[in-house]
Amino acid sequence: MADFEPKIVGILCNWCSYAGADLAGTSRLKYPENIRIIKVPCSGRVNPLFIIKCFQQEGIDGVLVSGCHPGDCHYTTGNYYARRKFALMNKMLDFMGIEKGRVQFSWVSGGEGAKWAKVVEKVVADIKKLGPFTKFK
Amino acid sequence: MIEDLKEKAKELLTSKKVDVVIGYEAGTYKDYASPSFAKTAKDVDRFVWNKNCVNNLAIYITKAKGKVGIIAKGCDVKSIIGIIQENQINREDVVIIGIACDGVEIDGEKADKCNFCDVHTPKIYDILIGDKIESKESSQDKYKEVAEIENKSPEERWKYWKDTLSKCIRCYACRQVCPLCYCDKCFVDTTVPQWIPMSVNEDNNMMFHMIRAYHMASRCIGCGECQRACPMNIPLNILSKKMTKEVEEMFGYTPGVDIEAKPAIQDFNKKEDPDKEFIM
Amino acid sequence: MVKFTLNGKTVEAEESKTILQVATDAGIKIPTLCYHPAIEPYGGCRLCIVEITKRGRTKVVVSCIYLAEEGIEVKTDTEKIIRSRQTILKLLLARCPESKKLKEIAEQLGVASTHFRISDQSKEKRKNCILCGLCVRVCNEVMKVGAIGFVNRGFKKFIGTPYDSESDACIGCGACQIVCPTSSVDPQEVCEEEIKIIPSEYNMGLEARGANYVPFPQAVPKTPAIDKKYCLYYQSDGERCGACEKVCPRGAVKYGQEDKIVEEKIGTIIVATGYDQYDPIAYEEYGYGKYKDVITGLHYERIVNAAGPTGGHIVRPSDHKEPKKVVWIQCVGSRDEAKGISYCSRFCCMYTAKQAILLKDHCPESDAYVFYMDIRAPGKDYEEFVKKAQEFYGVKYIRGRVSRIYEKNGLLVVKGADTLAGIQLEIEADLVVLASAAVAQGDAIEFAQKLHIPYNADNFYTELHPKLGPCETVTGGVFLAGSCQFPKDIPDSVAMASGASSKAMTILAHDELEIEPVIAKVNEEICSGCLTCKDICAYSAIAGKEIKNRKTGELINVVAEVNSSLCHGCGACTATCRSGSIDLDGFTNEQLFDEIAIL
Amino acid sequence: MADKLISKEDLNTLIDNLAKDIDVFAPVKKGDMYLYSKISSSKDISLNGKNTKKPLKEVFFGQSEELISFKTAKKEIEIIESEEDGKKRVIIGSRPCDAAALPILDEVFGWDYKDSFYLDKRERTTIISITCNEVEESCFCTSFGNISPSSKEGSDLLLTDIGESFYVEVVTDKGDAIIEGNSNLFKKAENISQKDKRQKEAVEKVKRRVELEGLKEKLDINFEDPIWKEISQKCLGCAACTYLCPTCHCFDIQDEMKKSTGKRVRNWDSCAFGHFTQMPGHQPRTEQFQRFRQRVIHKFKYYVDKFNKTACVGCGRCIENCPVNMDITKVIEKIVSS
Amino acid sequence: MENIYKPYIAEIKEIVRETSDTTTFKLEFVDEEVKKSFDFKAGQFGEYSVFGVGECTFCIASSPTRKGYIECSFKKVGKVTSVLYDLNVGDKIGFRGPYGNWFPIDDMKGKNLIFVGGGIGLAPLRSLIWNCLDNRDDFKDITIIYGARSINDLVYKNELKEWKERKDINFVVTVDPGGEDKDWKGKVGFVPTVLEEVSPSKKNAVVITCGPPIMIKFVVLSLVKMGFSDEQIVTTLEMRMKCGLGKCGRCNIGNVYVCKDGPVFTYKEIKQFPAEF
Repeated sequence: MADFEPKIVGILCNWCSYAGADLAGTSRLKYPENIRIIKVPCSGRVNPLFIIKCFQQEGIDGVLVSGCHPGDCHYTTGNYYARRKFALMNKMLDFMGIEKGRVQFSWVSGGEGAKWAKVVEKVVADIKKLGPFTKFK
Repeated sequence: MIEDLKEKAKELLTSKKVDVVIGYEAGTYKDYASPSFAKTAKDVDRFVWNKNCVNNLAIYITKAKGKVGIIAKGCDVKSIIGIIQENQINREDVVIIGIACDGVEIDGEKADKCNFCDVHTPKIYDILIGDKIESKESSQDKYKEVAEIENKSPEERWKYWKDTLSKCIRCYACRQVCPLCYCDKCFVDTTVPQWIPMSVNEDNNMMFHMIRAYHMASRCIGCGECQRACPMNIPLNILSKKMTKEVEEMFGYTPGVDIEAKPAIQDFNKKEDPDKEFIM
Repeated sequence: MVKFTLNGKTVEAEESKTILQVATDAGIKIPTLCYHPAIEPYGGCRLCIVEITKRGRTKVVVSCIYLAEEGIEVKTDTEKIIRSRQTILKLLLARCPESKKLKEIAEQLGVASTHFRISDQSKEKRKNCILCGLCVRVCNEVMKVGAIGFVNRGFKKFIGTPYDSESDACIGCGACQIVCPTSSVDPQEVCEEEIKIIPSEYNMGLEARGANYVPFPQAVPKTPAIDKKYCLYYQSDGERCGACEKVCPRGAVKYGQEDKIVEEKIGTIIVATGYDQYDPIAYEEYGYGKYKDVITGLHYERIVNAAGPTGGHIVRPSDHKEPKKVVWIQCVGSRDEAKGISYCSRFCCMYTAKQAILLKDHCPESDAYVFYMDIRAPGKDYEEFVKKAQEFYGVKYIRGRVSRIYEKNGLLVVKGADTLAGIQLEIEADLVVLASAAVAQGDAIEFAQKLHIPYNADNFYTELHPKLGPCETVTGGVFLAGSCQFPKDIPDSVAMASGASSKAMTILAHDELEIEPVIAKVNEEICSGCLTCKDICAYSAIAGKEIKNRKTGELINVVAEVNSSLCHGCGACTATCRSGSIDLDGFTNEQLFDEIAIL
Repeated sequence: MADKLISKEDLNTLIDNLAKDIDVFAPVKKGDMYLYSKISSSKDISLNGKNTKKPLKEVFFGQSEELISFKTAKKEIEIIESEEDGKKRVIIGSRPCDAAALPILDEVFGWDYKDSFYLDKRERTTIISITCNEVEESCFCTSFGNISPSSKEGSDLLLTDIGESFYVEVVTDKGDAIIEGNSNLFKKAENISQKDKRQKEAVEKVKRRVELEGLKEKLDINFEDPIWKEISQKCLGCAACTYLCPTCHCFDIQDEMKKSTGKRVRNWDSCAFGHFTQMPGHQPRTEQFQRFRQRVIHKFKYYVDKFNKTACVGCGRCIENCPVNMDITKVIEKIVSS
Repeated sequence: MENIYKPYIAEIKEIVRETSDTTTFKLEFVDEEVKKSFDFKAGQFGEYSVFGVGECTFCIASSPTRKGYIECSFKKVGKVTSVLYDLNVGDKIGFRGPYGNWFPIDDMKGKNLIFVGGGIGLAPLRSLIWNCLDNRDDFKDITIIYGARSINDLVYKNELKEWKERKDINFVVTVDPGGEDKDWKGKVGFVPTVLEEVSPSKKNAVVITCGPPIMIKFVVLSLVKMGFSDEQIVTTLEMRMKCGLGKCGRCNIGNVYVCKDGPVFTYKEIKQFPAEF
C-alpha cells in the first residue's frame, strides 16, 4: 500500500514529549506529518478508553502515546502508573488480535527532539506496512 | 456441617451481632442453590450447604447496609478482601463465616476454578465451619485456555473474539454479578462523554469487554461468576485469566490475598521495567 | 566561683581555671613556650611566671599551673617578673641562637642578645629545640601513640625515638609539628611510612588541609567542619586527639553530633549548584596525572591567586621553580564528541588569555604559547582583551592540536601542529595548562529528580524556555542560576542570578499563589468511594469525604474530595477512575474526546 | 383451511423452495444453544432441540435497529429514509409460546401510533410453529389458559410431528397461502388421533404450574406492600431476564455519529437498569426492589389494565437464565399468598 | 406505513437567554407545508433533537394561536441540552411531535383561571396563558402567580412586565426569600405562601400549576386547604420520556403512559398513581 497515507493520533505528555516535539520543530527536524498531536498534562492522564475512542474514529489508523522517561515525570509518579497501564493495555490489545504496532508507546524527554523525529518515522513506517485500520469502524 | 452452620448463624442473629446473614437456600430450578437472606433465626432454617452453592455472595456486601454476616467459601473470601481493600465496607462490619470447601459444581461437573483452588480453607474468617482442608498444588495448568488463544495468529485471535463476542446481548449480567463491579454509574452507561456507543454489535461489545477486563486487572480473583451468569455462555473467564496472568508475571501481584496491599494497577515499583520490550 | 584581683581589676573565675587561662580570657597577654591549650600544663619553660600576694605574703608562681584562689592579688608584669623572664630567654637563646620564634619573643620582652656562652651547634640534633616537651606530651597524652620521648640527660638530652631509628608506632598525624613552639620537628624523620598530606580540594591538592578545616575563605557560613574520614578522634572512636574540643573557647565542638534532616517550609528555590571540571585523565596523550607539571586551568588559577598556596608566585608544582615556557592547550574535552562533550564550555578562551597575561606580568622573560582551534571571545571588550594578550603581552597563539606530551630531562616536550603555518612543532615547556571542559555536577540527575526539574543529555538543568524563560524551570517556584543550567562566565552568571532572584521575589511578594486552573473535580453523585484516586495522587491532594444525612447525621456515603490548592493537575486520578467520576478541568474526558473526534 | 399432512422430506424441499426467493428464519444450533437465524437450506435447521436462547421477538424487534440516518454538512441536515426491503419472510420451527408472544407485542406497538418497523415486519412474515417435543423444566406455559405446547395462538401454521411426517393445522389465511403456493408438497390430513395424542403428551410434559388466579387483584393493592423488598432482595439488576423475555419491549433511542453521517438507533433497554428512569437531578426508582416491582406489576397488571393481555407466555427463559435463580413462578406464588 | 420516529427539521430563528442556564428558541420548520399544516394544542410537548447527539423532551412554550413558528424553553442540564444551549441562530434541529394531551381549554371557557408557576415551569403555562389572552373574553378573570428562586431565575422577563401592565390580569410575581435585591418591587416569599396571601376564590375556578415537584406538592396542599376540589387542579408532569409515542416504556407509571395519557393530568388522576414519580 505505497500511496496509503495513515493518520496517526499522538497523545503527548505536556512536559516532556510535547516539549521534545516542539524542540524537533525549533531545530527544523523533518518528520512525517501523518501524526496529529493531542496534548495531555501527563502520560498518567491517558485513559485506555482514549485509545479505544481513537479506534472508533474513521480514518485513524494508529495511536502513539508518549510521555517522560520513568523518573523524569514532572508529577513524579505519573509515568510509573502509566507504564503499568500501557503494559496491561498492550497485552490486552494483542490478546484481542489487534496487530502489533497499531498502538505504540514511547518515552521522549524534553531534550530529545531528534529521538521524537525517529520515533514518528518508525511508527508511520510500521503503520504504512499494516495498512488502513478497519477494525472497530 | 449444615447444623454447625445453622447454629452459628442463628447465634449471630440472636446476639444482634449482625443485622442479616447471607447464605444459600435450595433453588427452584434444576438443582441450583440460590442466595438467601436470614434476618431472624427462623429464616436460617432455609439454609443449605451442598455442591451447588456456587454463587459468590460477596456481591451483596457492597449493597448491604449495617452489619452483615456472610457464608463464604475460600474464593468468596478473596472477593471480600478485595471489597474491603477498596473501602466499600469496613472489616468490622462483616462477620465472615468461612466454610472449608473442596470444590463446587456447575451443572454437574466440577467448576473450573476449583481445579486449581489454593484456598480450600478461607484465608481469613471469623468463624470456620468444617475442618481445615489443605490446599495441594494443582497439576493442571491454570492458564490452559489462555495459552491456546495466545498461540493463535492475530487474525485468528481477532476472528475468535469477534465471533464469540458478537453473541453478547449487553445484558450486563457479568457486570452485575461481579462483587468488584460496584460503581453506581458504569462507564458504559455514561452518555457525557459517550465512551462506548450503546448499540449492540461485535465492535461495541468487544470494546465493552476489553475495558471491563482491563478494569478487573489485578482485582479479579477468578471466582468465575461472570462466565456462569452469562446467558450466552461467553467464556469471559479467559479474558480475566489473561489479565491475572499478566499482572502476576509483570508485577508479581495476586489479588485477594492481603487486605493491606494495594492492587497492582494502583501501585508502582520504580525498579521494575515492564515496558522494556514495547516502549521505545 | 572565686574572685581575685588581676593587675588591679577584680575578676571572677571557676576554681578549676589556672591564672594563665583567666588572664588570657581577660585579654591580658602572658608569654608562654611550653604551654598549649589542648595539653595538660607542664610548667617547664617558666616563662609564664607571675607575682601573687596571698594574705600579705607575695611570691612568684608559674601561672600555667597555679589555680585561681579566692582573694589573692595577681600582678603579671611587675619589674621583678619581667627581669626573670628576660634571663630565661637569654638562657634559651644561648641554647638555640638561630630560632626565629625565640628571637621574636626576645624582641617583645626587650632582650637584644644573650651574654651566656652559645652552646656548640655542630653536634646539636635539632638546633631550635628548647626541650619544652610539648611534642612528647602531645604524642603520649593526646594522641596516645607515644612514638617519641626524651633521650639522655643533661646537655646530651634530645627528643628522639627508641634507638634513634624510624618508629613504626608513629601514625604520621603531624601533631608534634603543630604544637612545637619553635617548629623544629619534622614528622617524616620519625615516621617509617611516607606521610601523605590531606589535599585541600579548594587548592586542587597543591596544599594540605587539616581534618577540621574551613573549606574555602569565602565559605558561607565560614565555620570549620570536621572531616570524619581523616579526623583521628572519629577514626579511633574517641580514643585519640579531641584537641579541637579543648581548644575552642566557645565550646562549639560537639563530637556527638549526627547528620540531621532539617525540614524547612520555603516558598521558592534557586538552584545555583554550579559546574564541575572535566577530569582530563582520559587524554593519556597529555600525561595529566602522570606528570606533576601538567595541570588544569583551575590548578593554575589557585597558583596565581594571592591567597592561594603559592601566595601568587607562579611556580611549577613539581619543584616550585619559576617556569620559563608555559603552554596552554584549549578545548580539552570540550567540542569533542568522542569524549561525550559536544558543546563548547564558553569561558576557557577568556581565562586562558587572562592567565597568559598574568604569567607575562609575573615573569616578563617567560614565553606563553596557546594551542587553540578557534578563539571564542564573544563578550564586551573580550576580543580586545585577547588581541592585547597577543600583541601587547606577546602571547603566541598557535592554531592547531597537540598530539602528545612527554617528559625529556626535566622538561615537558609538547608535540603539536600549526595548521596556519602548516608545520609540526615541538615546544619544551616547563608547565602545561589544560583548559579542561566544564561538565555538570556528579549528582545533577538525582538532584533534578528530587526537585522534579528536567535536565538535558549533558545533565545540565533545562530552563522553562530557551528564549523566554531562561531563569525559570517547568516546576513552579524552582529557578536556575549560573553554570548548573549551562557553563557561563561570571558576568552572565551574575545577570542570570539577579534574574532568578527577581522572579523568585514575584512569588514571595504576593500573599496568594497563582496556580493553573487545571484542577481535578469529583462528581459526588456517581463516586463509589473506592478511593483508588487517593493512592494514585502524588501530591496527596485527594481525601475521603463523608456525606452525612443532614437531619440524622448518619453516614450515607464516603466520596473522594480534591484539595484544589494541592492539586497540580496531572490527571493520573482521572485515568484510574473506573466510573469516570473524577475529571480534570481543562483536560476533561469530554474535551479530549472532542479533540479526537475532529481528527 | 383444511388440515394437511407433509412428510419430513417434503418439508425440507418446502424450506429449500422458500429459501430461494424469500428470507427463512429457523432455530439453528450455535455452539451449545439454539438461535433464530436466517437459513439458506433445510440442512441447517434443527427442529427438535431445546427452546431458542433468544426469543422470537428478536426477529421482529431487533436489539439495535436504525430508525433514521442523516448527513450533516455545516448547517444543512439531510434525513435519509431507511427503506425496508419489503421481502416476504417465513419463520419455521418457532415454539407456540414464542408465537403467542407476538400478538401481545402487537398491542403495544400497534396502539395509537403504529410502529412501522415492527408492524411492517409482522405483516410480511408467516409463522409456522411446531408443537414442542422437548419441554424444559422451567416451562410453565400451561399456566396461561390460551398457551400450551400445542397452542395455535399467534402462529399461521402449526406442525405436529407424528413420526415420519408432520400434521399441518392451518390457523390463518397467511398459512393457507403457503399451502396454496406449494400444494404439491402437502397431502390430505389423516390419523388425526396420532396428532392429538402427541399434543396431549406434550401438554403433560409441562410440570411447572403457577396459579394466576387472584394475582391481578393482589397487584392492584400491594404497591406499597413490604413483600416487594423481601422477594426482590437477591435480584442483582441485570437485564438477562428482560432481554430474553419474548414480551419485554422497552427500548432506548440514541444517536451515533461517524464524522458527518450519523444514525438514530433504537436499542433494547431494561427497567432493571438504574439509568432507565434517571432524569436530570431526579431518579424515581432508586432502590432495586422498585425496579423489580415495576417488571412484575407492568407484566401482570398495567399491561392487563391497558391491553387486557398478560405480558407473559410462560416460556421460562427468565427462570433459566437468572444468575441468582430468581423464579417468577415462586414470586407470583408469594404475592398471591401474601 | 410512515416512520413515526422521523423528525421534522426546524431552523432556529431567534434565541433569548432567559437566565444563566435557561434559553428560549424560536423555531420555524424548514419544510414549507409542514410549517403551514403544523398544529398543536397548549400543553403538548415535543421531542427536540440535535442530530448526532440525541433527543430530549420539553413542552411547546408558544401559543397555538401564533402560527408559523413554535417556541421552547429549556435548562442546560444533560447531554443534549448542553449542545442545544451552544447552538446559534440559523442552526437546524429536529422536532418530533406534538405529543401527549393538552390543557382542557374548552371546558375552561367561562371560568376563572388561576395560573401558578414556578421557575422554568412557567413555559407550559405560558403557552396556555397566551392562548387564553388571545381570546380573552372567553374567560372570566385570570390570576397569574409566578415565582422563582431569585430575580435572575425569572423567565420571560419582558412578558412578565407586559402581563403586569394589563388591567384584565391579576398578576403577582415573587422570589424566594433571599433571592431579592434592593430595587425589587415584586413580592418576596415562596409561591405556596404567596398563593395563600392572594387566596383567589375557588368558585367556578380552574387552577393550572407547573413547577418543581417540591413546589407542586405544597401548592396542592394549600389549594386543598383553601377548599379547591381535586378536579379543579390541573398540572403537567415532567417525566423522563424517550419515544413520546407510548412504546418505549420509560414514562410508565401505574397503567398510564405519561407521554400518551398525559402529560396534563388533574390532581384527581395523579392521586391514583403509585407513589413513584
